[in-house]
Amino acid sequence: MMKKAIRAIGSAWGQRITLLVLICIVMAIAEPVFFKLDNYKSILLAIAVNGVMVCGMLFTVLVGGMDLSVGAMAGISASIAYRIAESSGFTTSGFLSGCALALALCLVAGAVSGLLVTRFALPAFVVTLAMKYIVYGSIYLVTQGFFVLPPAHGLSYQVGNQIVFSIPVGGGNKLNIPMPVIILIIVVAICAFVLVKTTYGRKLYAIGGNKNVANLVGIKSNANIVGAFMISGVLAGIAGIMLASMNGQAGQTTALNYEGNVLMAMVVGGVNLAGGEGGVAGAIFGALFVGIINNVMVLLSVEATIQTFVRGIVILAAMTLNMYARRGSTGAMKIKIAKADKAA
Amino acid sequence: MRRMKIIAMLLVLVMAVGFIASCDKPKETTNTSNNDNTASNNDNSAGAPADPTASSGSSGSTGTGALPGGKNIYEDPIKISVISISTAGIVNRMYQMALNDQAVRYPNVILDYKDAEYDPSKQVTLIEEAITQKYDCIILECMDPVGVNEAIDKAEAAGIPVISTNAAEPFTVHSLHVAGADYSSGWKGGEELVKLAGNEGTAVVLDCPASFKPGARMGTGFEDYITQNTNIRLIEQIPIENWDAAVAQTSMRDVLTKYGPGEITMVYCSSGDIANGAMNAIDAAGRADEGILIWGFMGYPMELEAIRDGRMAGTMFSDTYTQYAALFYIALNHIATGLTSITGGYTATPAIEQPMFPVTKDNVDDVMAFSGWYMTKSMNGK
Amino acid sequence: MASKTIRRMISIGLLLIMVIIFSISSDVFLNFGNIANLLKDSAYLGLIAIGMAFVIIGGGVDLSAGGMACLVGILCVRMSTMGLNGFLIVLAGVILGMLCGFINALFVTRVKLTEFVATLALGFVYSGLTLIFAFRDDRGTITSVAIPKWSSLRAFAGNVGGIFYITIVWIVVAVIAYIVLTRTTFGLHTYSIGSHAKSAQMSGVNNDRIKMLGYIICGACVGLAVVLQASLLGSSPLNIGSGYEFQAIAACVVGGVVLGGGKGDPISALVGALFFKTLMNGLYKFGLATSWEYILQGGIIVVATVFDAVFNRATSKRLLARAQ
Amino acid sequence: MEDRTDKTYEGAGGAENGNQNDTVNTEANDGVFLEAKGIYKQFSGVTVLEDADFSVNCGEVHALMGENGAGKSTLIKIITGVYTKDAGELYVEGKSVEIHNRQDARNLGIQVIYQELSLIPALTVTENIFLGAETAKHGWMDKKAMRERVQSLIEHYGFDLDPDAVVDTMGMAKRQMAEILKALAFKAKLIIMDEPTSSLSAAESEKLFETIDGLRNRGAGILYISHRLDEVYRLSDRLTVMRDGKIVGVLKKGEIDPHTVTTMMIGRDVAGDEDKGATKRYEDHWLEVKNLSYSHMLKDVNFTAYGGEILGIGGLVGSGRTELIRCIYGAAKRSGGTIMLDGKPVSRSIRRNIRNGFGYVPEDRHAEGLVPLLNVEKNITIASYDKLSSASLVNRRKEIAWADKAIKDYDIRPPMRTLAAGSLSGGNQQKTILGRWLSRDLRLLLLDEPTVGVDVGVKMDLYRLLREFADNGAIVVMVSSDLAELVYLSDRVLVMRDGRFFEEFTRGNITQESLLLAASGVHTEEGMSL
Repeated sequence: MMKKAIRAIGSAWGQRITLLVLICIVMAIAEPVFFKLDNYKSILLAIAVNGVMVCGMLFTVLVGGMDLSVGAMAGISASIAYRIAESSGFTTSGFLSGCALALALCLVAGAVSGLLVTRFALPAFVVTLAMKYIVYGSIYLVTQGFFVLPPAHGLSYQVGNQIVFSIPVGGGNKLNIPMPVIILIIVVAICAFVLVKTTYGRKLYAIGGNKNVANLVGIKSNANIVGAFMISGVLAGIAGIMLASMNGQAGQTTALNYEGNVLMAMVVGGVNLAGGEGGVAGAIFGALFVGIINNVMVLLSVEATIQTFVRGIVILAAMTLNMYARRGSTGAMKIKIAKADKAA
Repeated sequence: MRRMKIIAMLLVLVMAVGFIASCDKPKETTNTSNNDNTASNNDNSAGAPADPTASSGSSGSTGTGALPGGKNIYEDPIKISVISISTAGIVNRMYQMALNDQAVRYPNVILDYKDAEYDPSKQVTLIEEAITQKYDCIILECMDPVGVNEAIDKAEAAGIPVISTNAAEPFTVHSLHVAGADYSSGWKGGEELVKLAGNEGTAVVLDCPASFKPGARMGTGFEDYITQNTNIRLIEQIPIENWDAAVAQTSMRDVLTKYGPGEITMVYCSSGDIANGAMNAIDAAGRADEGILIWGFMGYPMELEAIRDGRMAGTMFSDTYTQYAALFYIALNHIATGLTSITGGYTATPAIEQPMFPVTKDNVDDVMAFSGWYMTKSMNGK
Repeated sequence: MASKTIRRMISIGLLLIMVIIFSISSDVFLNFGNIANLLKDSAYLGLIAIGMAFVIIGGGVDLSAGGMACLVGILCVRMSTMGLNGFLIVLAGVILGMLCGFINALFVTRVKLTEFVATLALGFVYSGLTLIFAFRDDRGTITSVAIPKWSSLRAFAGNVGGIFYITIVWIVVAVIAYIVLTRTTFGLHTYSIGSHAKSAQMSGVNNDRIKMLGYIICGACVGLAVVLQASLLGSSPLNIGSGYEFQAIAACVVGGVVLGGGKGDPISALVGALFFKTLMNGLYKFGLATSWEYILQGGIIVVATVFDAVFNRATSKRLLARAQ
Repeated sequence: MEDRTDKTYEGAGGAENGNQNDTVNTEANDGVFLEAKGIYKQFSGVTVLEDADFSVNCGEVHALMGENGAGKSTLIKIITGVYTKDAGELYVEGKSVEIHNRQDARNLGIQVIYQELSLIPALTVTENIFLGAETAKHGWMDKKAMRERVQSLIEHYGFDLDPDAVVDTMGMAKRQMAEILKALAFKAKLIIMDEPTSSLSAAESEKLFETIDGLRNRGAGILYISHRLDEVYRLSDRLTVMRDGKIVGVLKKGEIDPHTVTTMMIGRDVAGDEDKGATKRYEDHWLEVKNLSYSHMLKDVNFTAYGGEILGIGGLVGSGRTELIRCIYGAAKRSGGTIMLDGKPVSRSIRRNIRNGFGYVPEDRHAEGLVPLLNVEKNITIASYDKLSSASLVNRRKEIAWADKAIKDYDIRPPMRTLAAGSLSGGNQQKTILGRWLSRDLRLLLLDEPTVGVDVGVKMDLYRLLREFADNGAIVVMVSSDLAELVYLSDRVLVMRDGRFFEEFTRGNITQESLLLAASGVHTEEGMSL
């Protein structure tokens, strides 16, 4: 039984559950308020924007690339959407047309990154780093440094703050779920569906696993990779619009350098940065875990100056645990196969 | 083939030497001469700097001799370099508007806005850039009070007046420091909040990112006042990463989770964005009715409107729009008279205390009336 | 002519063209003070880029360089306030950098984390440590403290004939690094593990050891760079290094050090850093909006990488065709 | 700087003094350099090498021939220290030695040149040769000395190489020569070459043979592994033939002739060799290729393959067989000629070809066959989403059934759908790939070396599957270097030589000897020369 337990902990989800259990034990002792219902809602709301971007970048990482320009894409998308919405007096149709144009631009920018990566076989790290500079620079051309302050009504406000529905939770208080969490859930559902259920998802895993094999089984690898970058761009755009609505301001600083958090979530989520391995569930767990760390640090009022250090150490520990556990579990798996081979 | 490598190496060296040989020796004092004559730094550079909390309006000893005289500010071409920590934020947008509105009347004045991208080394580079291009004045939003000292000395020595504003005050003597009033705004904010909430209760501080603490001292000012003068308990001090409103909203939500109704009396926010995030969190948690007093900084249009709507208790208002407009003329005055800390024989940096006064529900309407920033409301450039 | 030399000729050529354009269009560009400042600014980024070049040529990447610089910077300024001798502090800075590099290498070679993941996480840890070691005033809030006037570390901010010490150190380190990479067995092994790690292993190269030395040298360069920059600034602001890891990688890439390993050398990293800073220096003369700085920076990176990809493919195809 | 090079190799050190008459100095020029007695090796129960007695003299080219899996590579790996022998003795220059790793072999003067070259692309020839054993003092390389050493070697052995050329700008022939030079640079007394001419043109091979003759005259021992009978005939002083892990015999120069060699190589009767009746040929389903050409590899290839028939394509490595298959499949862009299936032209896009019934089992399983991270199920269904999905929505139920059926039909072990394909054994990986294609209703199956690295038991299963598949009407075109396989399976065999079909054999008179001879360019009476 013991061996089975070790192998269970070794598996990816085994580790994640152990990490969560550890945190729950610590919090049960130190600050039980962690278990209050609206603390969960608060964490979900906190990772809404990061979660949408994580889903986007997951597509590019799966095909063996990466997208450092998600932060800048979110910024320019928010700026354009709200600029156009503002010129039409924040009418719903004005806001929607603004969003449409902004997301279209993100599609194009994503496609440009994808083409550069595939046509010249460039490392995605460098291409998207360059795109980050270019897109961030162009935000100023759109906004001239001004900020759009969406009014506290209309669709442009609801996207970031509207309580969609609230679940009565006994004792009179209600757990109200805001729009960003709904958008996150919808985006996660769609991405999970695309990656697990559709042929496009299968193709991405094949391309990430072994691009030659993908080509030989009739997959147009390069076209699909460009598609992945476009999806990453659009989802970054959606995240930007949502963030600007939540903040009540859209401009140069919207989602500045947000790609750092997205990378952290990917890494903690156990997504293989070389491609071909990792799912939406893992990536979202990564985002959730980073959100939980920040939440715990505030609840335990960890001293301001050591917060960055604690976050760094916890992530490093999670990665090291992941590596040793993975090595343990693949070893066990090999023994099982050898036995099965012999028996048959 | 080997020859090629050697030639390539030689070329690199020749190129480097070529630069030096080909340029003419600059006429005014090169930077070689003044790097050792340590300008008389005010003594508090080592150890904790005591902030000029109350030193209002005390200008250093004005030089007696006649000033060398500068340019004719109406005809001569004038270039002013405005170096800010980052040109991306709302506040910086407001300064540029204020300065541009004044510069309209002086077509011969060129305002050159430079972004230091939160990088202290880049601020030094930009100051040296201004010296090389012989700008007439530098308006500096200084990020690290120590890092820019040498560069400022060079600028002043080159006859370029350096006016530091809105952020940390560089320790070296320079032409003028328009007190960013961050420390005093935090201090006075504490006073006002105590007036509103009485002398007991709890306080939460949503402060600037940890690495900005040396430069942005509003949170420290508030904490100093509360701990030294009141028995209000300081229950939370949270750094808000990147001054981001969304991060402020998340941290405030976590604080609300931790402390039940009535356990939080006041929240001091180090910037308008952070105050905005805190308000959104309180509204979203449905606890707006608890009367948690939120105190902001700098008097953004958003803050003024929130105070008017009662979502916010108040803010320390310094009409930065008029302040920067005035700054434009101060700069022209320095250029016209050739006054710098050296020609003026200063031994300490004159500081203009920014008139700060609290804005609360009762005086918010007339403040809106005369606040340049709110009046123009041209946040969006209309 | 070896393609390496052609590639360097081209980047130096482009640099010269840019210098000529700027010197024609603005009379101030070529004056001695501006060039001295330009070389001073390039030196800080250039030194970090040289360290980064060692890691990239060995087939890796070091995302912790920024955090590492902040940490070593603040520790060195602390030492200066304790009155240590300037040379000792510079030496201590280099050693601290090597220590961080060694930790990076441990996680990459022993724990077998991928380079990207290990250095990313360690970068956060180092920036966190910076805040912990930051100066505190009597009430405990973080303040900025200068390197005392009497400290001999200040002497490193001087210059000789207008050229700052940091620039001289940069060019000397670049030349030494070039010689080390092209003349020593360690250098040859670094190129071999960057170009084809498996057959390097088969030829008896100890891959892990070379990778470890690469990270240690990168740490040393970062440590040296930040100590000299801190002495120039007169203090080590808490974000003295943040963001410099990406800028260093960009400088290497523009100079011709190809991500993936085996190509380029420290001189190309020097040229890359000089290229960026010269462009910025030139742009400042035109008073362009900051956004143009970003757009042009991104533009160069794309142009340089596309050029490298096409250039390398063309030369090998052309030579292969000739050999057929 | 690391100072690894204190123990410079006696060879490289010896090279230091660069004496002019740079003969490979060995004690007795004609004595035995290497002798192996009674070598025995088994892998998890399977005997791979059984009491092998083998010797190579100085100044001799000793050829080693045998089919794939005859134990050749195991013997070489034992000599070079990659494997350790289970029993038996190894003598070098008369002294009994133990070789545990590459370093020991190198110290004894034994060097290997593997088929996939071990040169570092970004380094120059000189750097590659001295990598790992640089002449250096305390880490500082003496580049000039190394370069001179390489230059003297080049002139000495008459290679046409530039010591400063970077390897990735050199052609295959030049890289081969550089690899040999690397062996020579360390005073190799015995150089083992594994299929050196596989990627060389005729002219380049000729240059290699001259070099080998030169080496032999200077007293070096050459162990030459090849399938090419003509080369062995031209070069070797002695030839050892191996079969099923045993040494079958050693032939002296005069005794080497095609017929005796092939019978020694093939001696064993292939299980179930009963004479199958003539297979039914479906005239209405045929693949026609007319004057196909592709860069310098294929010149004017013409053939027709019919449904129900397994068409074998023989020939040596590098004769253009793989390129032919890839052109048909669409994986390579042909430069000329037409390909028709049932009279209709075949498209150049892989996707459309798969849609109308093509399948391709590539030669290199790991690089082009399998996605190791994906599980067995996905590796099977990866090519069939046209059948398993509607409106790009995968029908999960159908997919699982499809995979389970394939696992059962093709007996993939362990039969775990969710197992990562990377952890399967070689044979089962091949079955997975085959399952990927056979589970579709294919009209044309292209195979390239289908049973390489597959254990014998699984091989028989694969043959049965292919036979069944062809019998119900599909065209099967199989490239193989396994002569027994070609004889056993194919209804017709076309032997390819230097990008063109050389000889055709039809069922009944396909024998392994004739195939081997044809592959080496010798016409036999069974075949019809093309």
